[in-house]
Amino acid sequence: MNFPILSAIIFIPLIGALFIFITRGSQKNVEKNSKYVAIFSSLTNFLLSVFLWFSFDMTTSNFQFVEKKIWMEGFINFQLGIDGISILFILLTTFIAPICIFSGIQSIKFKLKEFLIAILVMETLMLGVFCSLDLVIFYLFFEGGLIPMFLIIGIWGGPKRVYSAFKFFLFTLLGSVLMLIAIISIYWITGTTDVIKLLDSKIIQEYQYLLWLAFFSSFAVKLPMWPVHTWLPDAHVEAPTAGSVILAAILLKMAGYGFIRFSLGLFPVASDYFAPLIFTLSIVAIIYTSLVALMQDDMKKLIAYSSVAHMGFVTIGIFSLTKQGLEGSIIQMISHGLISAALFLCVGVVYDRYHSRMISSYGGLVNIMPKYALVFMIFTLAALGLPGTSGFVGEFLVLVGIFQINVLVAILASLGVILAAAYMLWLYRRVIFGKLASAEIKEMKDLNTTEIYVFASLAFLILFFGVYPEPLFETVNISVNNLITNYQDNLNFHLALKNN
Amino acid sequence: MQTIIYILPELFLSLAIMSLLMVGVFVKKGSKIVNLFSILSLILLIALILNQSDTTIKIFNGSYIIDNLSIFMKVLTLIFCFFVLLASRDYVKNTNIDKMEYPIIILTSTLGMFLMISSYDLIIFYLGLELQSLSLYILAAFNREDAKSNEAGLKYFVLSALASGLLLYGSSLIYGFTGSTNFEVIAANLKEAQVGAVFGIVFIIVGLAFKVSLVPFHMWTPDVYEGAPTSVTSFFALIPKIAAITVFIRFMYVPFVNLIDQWQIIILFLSIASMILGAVAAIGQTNIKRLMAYSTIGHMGYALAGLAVGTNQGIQSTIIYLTIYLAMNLGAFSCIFMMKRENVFYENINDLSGLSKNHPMLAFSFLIILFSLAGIPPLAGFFAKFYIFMSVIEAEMYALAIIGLITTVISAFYYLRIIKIIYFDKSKKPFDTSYDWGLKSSLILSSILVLIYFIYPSILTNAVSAIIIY
Amino acid sequence: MEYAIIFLPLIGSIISGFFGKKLGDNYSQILTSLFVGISAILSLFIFYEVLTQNYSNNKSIYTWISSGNFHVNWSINIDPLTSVMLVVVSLISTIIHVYSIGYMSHDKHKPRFMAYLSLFTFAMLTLITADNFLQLFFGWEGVGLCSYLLIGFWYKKPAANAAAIKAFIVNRVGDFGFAIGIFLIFFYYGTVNYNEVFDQTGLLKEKEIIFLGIEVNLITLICLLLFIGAMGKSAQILLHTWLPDAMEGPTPVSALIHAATMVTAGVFLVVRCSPLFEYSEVALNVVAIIGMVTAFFAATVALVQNDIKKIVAYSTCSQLGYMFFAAGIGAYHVAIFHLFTHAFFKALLFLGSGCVIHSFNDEQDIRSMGGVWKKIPMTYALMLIGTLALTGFPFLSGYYSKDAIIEFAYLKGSTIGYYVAGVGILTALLTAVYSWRLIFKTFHGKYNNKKNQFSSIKESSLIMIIPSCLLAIGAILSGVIFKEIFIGNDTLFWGNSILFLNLITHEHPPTWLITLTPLLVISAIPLAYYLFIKNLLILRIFIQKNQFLYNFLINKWYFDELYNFIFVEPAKKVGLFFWKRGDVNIIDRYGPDGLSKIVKIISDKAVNFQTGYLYHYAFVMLIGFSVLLTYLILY
Amino acid sequence: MTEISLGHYLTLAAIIFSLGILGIFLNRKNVIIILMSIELILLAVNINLVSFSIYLQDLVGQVFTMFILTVAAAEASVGLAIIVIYYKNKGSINVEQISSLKG
Amino acid sequence: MLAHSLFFYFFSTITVLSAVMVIFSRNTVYSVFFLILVFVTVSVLFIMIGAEFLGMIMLIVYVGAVAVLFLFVVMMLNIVEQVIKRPSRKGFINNISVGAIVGGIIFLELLVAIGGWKYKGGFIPLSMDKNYLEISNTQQLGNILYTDYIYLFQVAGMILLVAMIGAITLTFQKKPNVKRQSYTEQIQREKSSAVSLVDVESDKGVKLDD
Repeated sequence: MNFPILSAIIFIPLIGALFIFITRGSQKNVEKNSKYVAIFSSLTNFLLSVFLWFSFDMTTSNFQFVEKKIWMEGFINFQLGIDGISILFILLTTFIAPICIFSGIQSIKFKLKEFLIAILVMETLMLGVFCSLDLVIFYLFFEGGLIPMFLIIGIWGGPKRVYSAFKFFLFTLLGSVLMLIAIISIYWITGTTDVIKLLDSKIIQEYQYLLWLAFFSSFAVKLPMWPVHTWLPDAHVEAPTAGSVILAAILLKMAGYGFIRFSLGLFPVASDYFAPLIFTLSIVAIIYTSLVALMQDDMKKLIAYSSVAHMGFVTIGIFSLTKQGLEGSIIQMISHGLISAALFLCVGVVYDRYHSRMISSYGGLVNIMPKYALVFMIFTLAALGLPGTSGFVGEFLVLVGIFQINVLVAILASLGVILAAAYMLWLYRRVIFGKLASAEIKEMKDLNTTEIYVFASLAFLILFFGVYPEPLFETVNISVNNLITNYQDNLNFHLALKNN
Repeated sequence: MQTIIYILPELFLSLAIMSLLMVGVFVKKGSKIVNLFSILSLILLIALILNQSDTTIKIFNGSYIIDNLSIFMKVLTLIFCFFVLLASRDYVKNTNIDKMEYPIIILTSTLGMFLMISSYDLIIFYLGLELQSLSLYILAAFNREDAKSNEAGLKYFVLSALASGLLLYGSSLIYGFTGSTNFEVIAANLKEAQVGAVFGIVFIIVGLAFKVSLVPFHMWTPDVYEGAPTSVTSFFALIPKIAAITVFIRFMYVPFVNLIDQWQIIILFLSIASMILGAVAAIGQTNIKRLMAYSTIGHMGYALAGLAVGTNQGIQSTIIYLTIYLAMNLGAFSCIFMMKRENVFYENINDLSGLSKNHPMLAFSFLIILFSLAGIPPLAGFFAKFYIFMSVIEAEMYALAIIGLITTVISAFYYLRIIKIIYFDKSKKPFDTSYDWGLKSSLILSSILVLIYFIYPSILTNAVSAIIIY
Repeated sequence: MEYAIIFLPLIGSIISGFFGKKLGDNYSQILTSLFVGISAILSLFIFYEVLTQNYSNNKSIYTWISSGNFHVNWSINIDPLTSVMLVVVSLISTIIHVYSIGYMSHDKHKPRFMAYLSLFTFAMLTLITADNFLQLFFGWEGVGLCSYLLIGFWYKKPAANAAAIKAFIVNRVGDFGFAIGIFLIFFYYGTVNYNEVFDQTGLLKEKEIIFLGIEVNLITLICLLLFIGAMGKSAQILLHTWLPDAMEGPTPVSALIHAATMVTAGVFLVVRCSPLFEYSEVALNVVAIIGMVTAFFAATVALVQNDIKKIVAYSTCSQLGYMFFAAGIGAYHVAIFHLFTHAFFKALLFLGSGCVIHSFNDEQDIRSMGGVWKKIPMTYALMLIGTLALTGFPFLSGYYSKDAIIEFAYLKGSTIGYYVAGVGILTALLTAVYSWRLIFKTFHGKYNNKKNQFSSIKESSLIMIIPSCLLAIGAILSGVIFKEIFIGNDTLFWGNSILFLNLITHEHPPTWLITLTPLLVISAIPLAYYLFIKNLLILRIFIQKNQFLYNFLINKWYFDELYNFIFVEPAKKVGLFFWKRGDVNIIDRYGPDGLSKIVKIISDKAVNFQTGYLYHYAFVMLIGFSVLLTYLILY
Repeated sequence: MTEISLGHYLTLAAIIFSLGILGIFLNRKNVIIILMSIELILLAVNINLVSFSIYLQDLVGQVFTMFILTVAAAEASVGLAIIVIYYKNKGSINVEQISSLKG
Repeated sequence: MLAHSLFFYFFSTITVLSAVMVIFSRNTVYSVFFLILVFVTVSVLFIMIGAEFLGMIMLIVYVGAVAVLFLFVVMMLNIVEQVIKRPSRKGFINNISVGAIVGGIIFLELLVAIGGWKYKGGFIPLSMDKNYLEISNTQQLGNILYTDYIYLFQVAGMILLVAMIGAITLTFQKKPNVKRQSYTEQIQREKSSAVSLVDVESDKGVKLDD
């Protein structure tokens, strides 16, 4: 079967966006048609990616469904392919995208058509990141995401949207331009940007450090790691719900994916060398941002800070370079994708109804919105890593992994878990419990059917992967094994080289 | 007779200029006809040039060269000249520069550029340059009722004359120290760095840098861009750059090729300074033409970075950069031409506010073009930068690459600011929507080009791969 | 069968939780109680099988996590220890389900309450049936969650919410240690499965590791870390602060979770890990000392509390201390025995106080009660039985288990053992005093309540009394019946589930010891009667003279204030500091905002250069030119 | 000293060139002076070219000079035309007043 | 030789001094006159070293056309003696100092460049060389200008054309108030367009008294 399924997955949303782009007619019709097209294309894509998962061969660590087209003649090919790690992210993306579209349809009041286009384009770009097997293509998709995201924050965002959008855009752009230099340097050092070839080639040790740092600068901003995380709270706060969801659920994961795929794969010596740096920054991030989250009075900001802390676990896991750590961080990313998406949707629900993100505006919501209180509770618990939710599996494995490498890091990171409980529960208490905060919020309606379905699907997945994460493990198992083996071989090779 | 065939395009152009001048003088209301025919003649010229063989030919005692580079650049000149004329028709019609001399002078400047592009000798280069510059002085000051336009013309004239003076002084030194004005002979005689010859090189680089508007010889650019009529500004921003860059390439890689160690550092300095200034100074601008001027300065800095590398790849990347830059700027100026309310043209950036509401398609095109100018993938502007940095990093000029990319980020700021005004701000009164078809088509064409360039980026690399100078 | 035991409560919980509204209050109450009841009957059956046939079973349901060599199953592991716990959990749970029907009859959210209770039962069952540390951890946090939910059940009460969060977070602190313990286990054993871990323990007992720069014995370290978890869950001193606050929840919850089952999970953990603890003298001593201190501390605090539930809660705390020091001296089976009996009588006490509270229309302060024993004889009787059992009145269940602990401690023969025994006796006396204080203040003396008419006090409904009676029976008889089975000298009941390296035989405890405790306990009754009913003046004078001591006790040794001062406030301050200073004032100010400001300044400067004057332009050109020229000359 | 060499002519050209540059710097009066300074620079170029041409016994330099003369004339006419229309609009060609475009 | 050097020094001194005066003279007209003087002396120098044609052309083009044009514009715009406002004297000093420094630096550097030149013996003006005297300088130039440099010659024509167009376009104005004759219009004029009969109503006219 030579059907280019990956290209199809990547470009279906784009085609959907094109359709929406060319729809004409009365405002009402256009919006209606756009909605249908967007929902249809994103759901098709989701089904297609599920199909992809089923036809995915979990017994090999090779890249599958590889597609190769000549693109820049002579040096860069348009190459796609996936392994066990990327497919999970593809699934996450295709799953989150329809949710964003639903959320957008619910809450976006103007320029809906453009919004849907932006989301679909975003989906294409994000999928491209996870599928591409060429550094330049990867960069293209990685950076391309800035455009729709900038617009999503800037057009449909809150009152301080301009500042946030600019901060987001320039911050991340600054981070990733260095990566571009590194990519080009890699091309000149090795003669290729083909990831498959690069994974086999051994880049000279001296180069690795700088290249690693360049990649790091990009991923660290995107992830985000302390101290370059400050764009995230702002961006999250101002973005519309769907934007926050995409941002938290997928955009941040691109960096984690990048760390796994490129930093580890291409620069093992440097990864080894810089792992303490990563650990330090991540630990600082976990404790620092958890404490900051504790003091927030803005719901979205709190969740944004918690994202930073959670992503700290991811980096720790990745650079622990143990099986558990790596798998844990992958699962942590997937689960954080679901959980943070859900939490932002939760905030979106009340924001749509009352137009305030301040915790103090709410209180006692359980009295009027019991269903909402229930789902919010589930996601809160998942966010604080309660066993039985997917959050726990990831976090715990990460800690298991890092414990084998560095006990202190593990202990400090575990402190973050305590703090997570503190800030999440406190948030929940202040928003949901207690007496009704004011008379105005009494009018707020409980979840409607669409929202219930969306939340139910998210909650189901979170709980399902919490008690039965085996499908995820099976998918990544071989790829992670292969990654670690390659890494060790590569490291040993360089060590031997040095000793001789 | 053989020679005449080779200079057929130039001959045709001169004849067209003269006959159109006749028509314009003697036929009543000839300006329409002149306009039409000058546009037509550009198309004919493209055909004539493409008809030329792609082997390198030198004529007039080796003082005039027709090779891949010149053909490519001439075609580029013509295409963009064509589109600029097309796009600015509406503007010209609605302002008081609608005279029959206007297209004719554009044609003469094109002729000057042809001479520059093909020049292989200092004298012919100088004459081409002056022919072009004279036309540009006139164009800049063309709206003679407008004091701003006059001021622009005056400033451009004075500074350009100064630059030509310096350039000439350099030429005289080169002539004296090598005994010839022919590029190849100069190259043969300039084997080692003599102080006088190096001075000559500096003088000439200064003159060229002025034309390309590189820092610190850029000072005229913002003022002239702002003051000149928008149609002229669009011409300024696009067409002379082609010839100037070509000449830059020629000078550096033919007569001065052996002294690369001497000039490389200068080019680097100019390039970096331009990148930085272009990025920084545009931030506070309120006039969009002025902003485009700074943007141009920055872009020329990047284009020059490829030149500094000293490889064929570098030259090719410069040419690719230039081409993409032209396409983007054509789009940008097309958008500026559309900022018209009741036949009055607006230039302030704030006039764009809320454009997305009233003119979604125009806003979208502008968006694409601005992001492309900022060099965000996957738009064409990114590829332009990508090629440049490919060659820069190949030469291991990491500092240049890093500065270049950081200035990209800074310059992204002001492009974003425009986008912010277009998309995030409250809408104002709508603009006129009765666009001229020429304007529309050039905008659509350029934005589509910019948008879908990523599908097959090899198309430009293939086109320029034949250009080998060095 | 095992599946049914564990999953029936879950199913009940889900049905009642999600469809409770449709189902109606009654049906969901009946359904959940029924399901838990079935599960209780099945547990009894299993207990019987274990008792008679040494039945044991280890069912692996499916793989939960498998990452490299980290492999964890969902499992149901049945062994004697589990079976005892199963009985305790499911039985008490059933009783309390039924009791709740009555107790919560005026509440609007009955299905939700029942769902929580069932969910808790499920979590507790997974905890005890785990065959590995991770599933244990799952249940561990699961019960923590349910505890959180149930404490905060009355979400409109700010105090309840605060208490719920406190409970969860303090438990998290304990779990933090627990989790690190699990990491250590996995790191050194390569597995988290009980059997595999315990099998290897003997081999690793001498292993010294460097942990955070300190050289420690591996087993000791693991045990201590696990014990931190146990401390959190079982409200031992330092991590006990949540338990009294947890009384903000409905009383059945206090009975079920904060007396009978969840809080004993810590004891269960220590006993379950006896194969580890046995190899670490240090860890055992720590357990014993902590238990001892907790027992004493909680008893002292209980002396002066006025909230009926808080007194019982501190009493629970104190009794848990007993269990721990039993475990700490190596008498695990005695610990479990005490756990077993304690479950009955403490649940009984709670239910009884629930009835009291109910009768007094939600009044909890014992100063506002008194003199009602005739009005509510059933409740009085129940409370009396509970108190007697608690204080260790001869031949009631507490007598057997508590005295056994003291005797074992004494017989241990070590210094720690003697200390522990001494403190145990002292604490027993204190226990008796505060328990009787409770009884006397509540039921005897004058009627002090201002809010309710004396005549309005009435007996609770049967649906509350009957379950309590069942517990009362348990409280009376469980000691006698199971004494021999659990802690008899030659009992074989425990099989492999508990490891004793050197079993303490308790052949011949000295007679003075056997008689001392009951005597003290009995003598405390008149003492308490005198002090709290007859002559209040003595105490008042005593309090006035020792104001400091009284305040110290009534403020619970100032633990809350201390923690607030050491942890909570600094955390908030540091958080605020990081946010306002760190993020806003440093990172943003010098990072993005600072850079943009610099760029803006440079931009203004660059624009200033563009003066518009022709000669300035020429200057710039010529200066630039001469700079280039000069550079080349010097170059 | 007595024998006049190429160097003398070149030095003369250099002096005139520098004076031209100085003129641009010093001038605060009107644009025409700047134009004249530029003419001085062109003159310096011409001197250079002619003397080189004589020295090298090569006519190209002189041809070049001729074209420069032509161009200078053309330039002067256009330049003065611009100055004239500017004057018409503004009533002044004082260099210190030509600064409506800036920033 | 001595004559040559004497003349050289004489004329070059005049050249430099007049160049200085061009810059420093307060009166623009004087500046133009000094410019003319510079041109004249330089053309003398050209003639001296054998470039007679260029020397003469110099006189004709520069003095005859360019300088006169300058003069013409100066007169026309009446900017002969403009009052020079010196708002910031400091700025002027700065200008002088910066100008002097930059000019000086450039001059010194040019001297370095010229000094770097390796002269092949003495500088022999063509006029002294017998072989070249057979054909006049003018003829030599003519020989190559119309053969080898024909293309450039044509281009130069084009430049002049552009200059002409430019100058005319920029400055030529149709003044609306000035009446111009158009023979064709006059001849083609017909009665219908020239004469019209108007019915004048009585008593509706303008009253002069008001």
